[in-house]
Amino acid sequence: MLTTEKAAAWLDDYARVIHENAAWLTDLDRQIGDADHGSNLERGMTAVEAIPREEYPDAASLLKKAGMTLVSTVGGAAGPLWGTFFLRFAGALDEPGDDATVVAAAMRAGLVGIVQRGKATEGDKTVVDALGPAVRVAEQKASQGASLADTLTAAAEAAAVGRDATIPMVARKGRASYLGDRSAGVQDPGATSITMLVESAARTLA
Amino acid sequence: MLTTEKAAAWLDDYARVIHENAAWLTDLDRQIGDADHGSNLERGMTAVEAIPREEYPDAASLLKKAGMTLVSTVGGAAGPLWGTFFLRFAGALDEPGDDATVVAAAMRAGLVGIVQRGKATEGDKTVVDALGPAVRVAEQKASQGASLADTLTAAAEAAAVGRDATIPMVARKGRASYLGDRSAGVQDPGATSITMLVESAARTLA
Amino acid sequence: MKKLINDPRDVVAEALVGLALAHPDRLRVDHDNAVVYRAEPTRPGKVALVSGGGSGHEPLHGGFVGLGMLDAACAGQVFTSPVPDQVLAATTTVDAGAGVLHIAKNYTGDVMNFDMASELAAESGIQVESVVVDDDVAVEDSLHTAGRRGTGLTVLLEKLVGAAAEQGRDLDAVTTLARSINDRGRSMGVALTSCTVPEVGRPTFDLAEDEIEVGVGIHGEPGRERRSLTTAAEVAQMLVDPVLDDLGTVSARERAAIVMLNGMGATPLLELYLMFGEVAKLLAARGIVPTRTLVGSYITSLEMAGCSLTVLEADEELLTLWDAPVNTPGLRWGA
Amino acid sequence: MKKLINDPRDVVAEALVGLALAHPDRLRVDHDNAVVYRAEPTRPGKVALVSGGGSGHEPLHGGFVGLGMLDAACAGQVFTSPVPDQVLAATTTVDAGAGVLHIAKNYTGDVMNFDMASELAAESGIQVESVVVDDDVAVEDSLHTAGRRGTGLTVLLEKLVGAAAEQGRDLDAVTTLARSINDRGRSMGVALTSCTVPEVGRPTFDLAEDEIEVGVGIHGEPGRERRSLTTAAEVAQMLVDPVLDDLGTVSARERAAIVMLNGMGATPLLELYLMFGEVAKLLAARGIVPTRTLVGSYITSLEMAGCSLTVLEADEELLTLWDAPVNTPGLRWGA
Ligand SMILES: Nc1ncnc2c1ncn2[C@@H]1O[C@H](COP(=O)(O)OP(=O)(O)O)[C@@H](O)[C@H]1O
Ligand SMILES: Nc1ncnc2c1ncn2[C@@H]1O[C@H](COP(=O)(O)OP(=O)(O)O)[C@@H](O)[C@H]1O
Ligand SMILES: [Mg+2]
Ligand SMILES: [Mg+2]
Ligand SMILES: [Mg+2]
Ligand SMILES: [Mg+2]
Repeated sequence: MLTTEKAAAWLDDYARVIHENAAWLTDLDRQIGDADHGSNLERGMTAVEAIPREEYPDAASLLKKAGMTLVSTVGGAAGPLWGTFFLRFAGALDEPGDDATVVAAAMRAGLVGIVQRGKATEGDKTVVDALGPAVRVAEQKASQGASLADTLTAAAEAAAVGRDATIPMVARKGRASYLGDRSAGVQDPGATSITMLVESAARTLA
Repeated sequence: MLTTEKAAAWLDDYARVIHENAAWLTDLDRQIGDADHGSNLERGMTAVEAIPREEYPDAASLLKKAGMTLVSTVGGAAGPLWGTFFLRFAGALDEPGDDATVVAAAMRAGLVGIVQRGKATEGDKTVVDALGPAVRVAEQKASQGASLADTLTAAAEAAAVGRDATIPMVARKGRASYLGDRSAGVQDPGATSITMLVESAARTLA
Repeated sequence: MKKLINDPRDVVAEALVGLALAHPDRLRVDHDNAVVYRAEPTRPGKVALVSGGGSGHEPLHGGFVGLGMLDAACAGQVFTSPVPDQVLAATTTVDAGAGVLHIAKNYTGDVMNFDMASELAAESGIQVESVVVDDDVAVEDSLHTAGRRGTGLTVLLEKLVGAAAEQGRDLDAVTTLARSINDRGRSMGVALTSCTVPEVGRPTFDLAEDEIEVGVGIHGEPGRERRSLTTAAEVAQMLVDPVLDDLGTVSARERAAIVMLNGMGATPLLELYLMFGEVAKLLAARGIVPTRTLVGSYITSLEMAGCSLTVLEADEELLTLWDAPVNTPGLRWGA
Repeated sequence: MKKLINDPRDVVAEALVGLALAHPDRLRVDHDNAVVYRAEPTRPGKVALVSGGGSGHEPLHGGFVGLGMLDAACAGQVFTSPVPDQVLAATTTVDAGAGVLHIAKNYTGDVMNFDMASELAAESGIQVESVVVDDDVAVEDSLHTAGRRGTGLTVLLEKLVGAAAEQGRDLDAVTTLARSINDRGRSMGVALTSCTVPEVGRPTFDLAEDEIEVGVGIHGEPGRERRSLTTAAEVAQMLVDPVLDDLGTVSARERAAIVMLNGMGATPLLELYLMFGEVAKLLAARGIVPTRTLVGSYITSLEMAGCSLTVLEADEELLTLWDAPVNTPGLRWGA
């Protein structure tokens, strides 16, 4: 079972990674968006770090609070997307199954939420291009009985591949889509930062 | 007596001089004013050149028309000042006396008009610093029985001396006065262009 | 970056302080939520209008709160949509039993944040409808993309729908009107210089001394093409043609329109009037009569220089709504 | 030079074309004389107000023609006063038997050209009085100089005196009121960037990226001093202190004022509201209550960035005149 401690470690690790990479994420967004993705996520994760952990008895309630915090502080596209991911992830944690199965299903729930909100499909040069493959691989690994650690490591690798695949894509969703063909050649900022989230999970949840 | 031809020659000569020096006059005004004195006078003298000379039977009516034209086309400080000079000059031409006396008196009338309008006294770094000495010298020469040619030549020399004396002055009237002490070091544009008017008279009226 | 600001992070909050101090008779500001309200609560039974978006477009939206226009405006950070909490707070506060219309501009972030807020409001029993303005013809519209951006038409729509709500029309009628206005209006903009987001500190894009960005967005998003600086007459043509082509004005008869020639923030009124003269000539040549006009800076992009044109075909109903009293800091007549 | 213009020589004439096309219901423009009139002739017996000056300060003056404000505005070339012919044409046209008040700003050219026009008008039997606005505390006043410049107070004076004329006060009363307003109001401005006169084609002055010109004039004339760019709070102090010092507000009791925080042309409303917040705090600390406020770009200097503050001490009479209806393109309420 996903403990509160592990969930907290995940959030802290991700916050650290975002602090470290905020400038780079913003610069990616400057090239094909509006130069705020790094500062948006940093504002949100700073607020998440400030959540009084002791008030949340289990992983689900803490991650739900993190999702609400992101929704309330980030704004723009990332706020609803990242927020929804955590809210749906948290809401799926009471499903039955071993840890790998539960976490893969929770990731699926998060992805479904993101797609419902943003209506993007793979190939649109968004967060979905990294998260989609990551979820598919996690589900596959879990169904094959892999450990949570192996499941998340494989998912993180798939996310990274998906992220890199966004480089040549022409954006069809989000602000980058206004650039048309000129959006090709730059890695999608959201795909980049969601990959960091899966990598962080692999480091902390298992 | 001042003939229409001579008056017309004066206007044409002054127009030519202004065309030649417009850029320089504007640049002087750029340094201590608002960079338009040359273009202001050029706009006015271009309109003066276009006056149908044949419609004006004598020097007084032609010069009056020139004054009205300057008032109507120049704007700013120069429009009323130059316009008033010509209007008053023309209005004084029916006084009795030899040519030198009449022209000196007409110049005095023009100066009085300028002072009434602008309330400047010598030392304020304006047109008055050149025109004042010129008028005094003209009156002196005329009263000593000098020819019109000698009278105007002496007046032009006095104007040039007065003009040069404006360089170190701190402006107390007109736009340059807002500069305070920073107005010192630049020759006053109006004193420069009025000197050209007296020099032009010396070339054409005698 | 040369701006009259203190800490770049405090720009929006401090501007709201000034807004509240400047208009205490007409506005009330909830500084915790960054929401601008009318000084008086919503008249019972009136449909309430809530708009909002990133800041940096002033007077839009906070300057359009007041009689005959908005009931509340949510101020996001500069060029960043507000969060659902703000929109939810505004919605809950202004609802007077007749429901609330959300007016959002078509940007992914704005749409998603407003959607979340309206879901939450609906859960708490408030009737909420939404209209998403997408009038900018610079961006090709397609089912497979984010679609056209929302720009200048938002100003006209907030005025017209505000008047309809003031008349006592119900939520359905107000929503239908808002959508039909969105269908009938189009905009196109051009930038002469970039804007600088305070927290970023450097220009959003670079334009050479002889270049203009045709079809620019209100956040400095790129446009259709970069062209050489040219005369006002030619720039007017670059705005009028795509707008009218998209509106499909091929009919021979004259048509009335509400026309806005909007300044992007740093363009002086002298130039805007001159441009309006050029635009009016071209509109006349294509049978469009600017029956009502706005010339000024109503939806800006910080200190960007440039302008945008909005044309809304207007029938008698819209003209009557346009003429109805409005009393906001940014738009006022008849009151 | 990046501007939305055609030939630099035609800027003023073409902007007047656009102004006329934008407001056909309210304004009429005599393009030969470059004079803006109300659409309706002066009501018989009403004192008429004529103002004017160089162009480039829009909406001043043409945008202030209309009910409750000016009867005519004479547009000079950019930053160049109008010629007497224009002022005379305007004066003759708007006189409705009760006389005409000329409102000029204190610049040598403006004063002389208005003086010539009023002499000519008086010769033709029209009663003419004049007020010369000189509110700018950046320039030391003295009998031996050209005196203070006329800036922001002109906007407030045109509104207030316009209301008094609309009430039917006679020429003497209107003139006395105008002079007393001029005595009670002061202004001070600051520039962040220069403006560029279209016909000159290059900036009027140079400011480094970290410099501001404190006490700048509305034509880009130099100010009191050049200082380093600093916070809005400190800039507010640089404006408030000299204005209040000059007004001599040492009294302990609170005093009502009409306060304008004016944009120079390229400063966005977001910054103006932020600055207003800073200014309001400092005014409060010195007992000045901004009972009525204007925040926006009302007297501009082409595309100069910066702002100016105008404070006019206001008694009940002025507040009542301020609240009276006004219907002009640049200022409108109650109508
Ligand atoms: N419709 C969408 N569906 C999924 N992801 C999206 C969508 N629109 C944008 N994104 C993601 O959001 C990222 C941008 O986030 P951010 O810069 O924080 O928001 P904004 O675009 O509002 O400034 C993009 O890189 C992209 O991955
Ligand atoms: N009050 C005054 N009396 C006499 N001459 C003046 C006065 N004010 C300005 N001038 C003259 O006018 C000149 C400037 O003219 P110009 O640049 O055409 O007008 P403006 O100052 O309105 O731009 C100055 O150089 C000065 O000689
Ligand atoms: Mg972004
Ligand atoms: Mg000059
Ligand atoms: Mg953004
Ligand atoms: Mg001048």
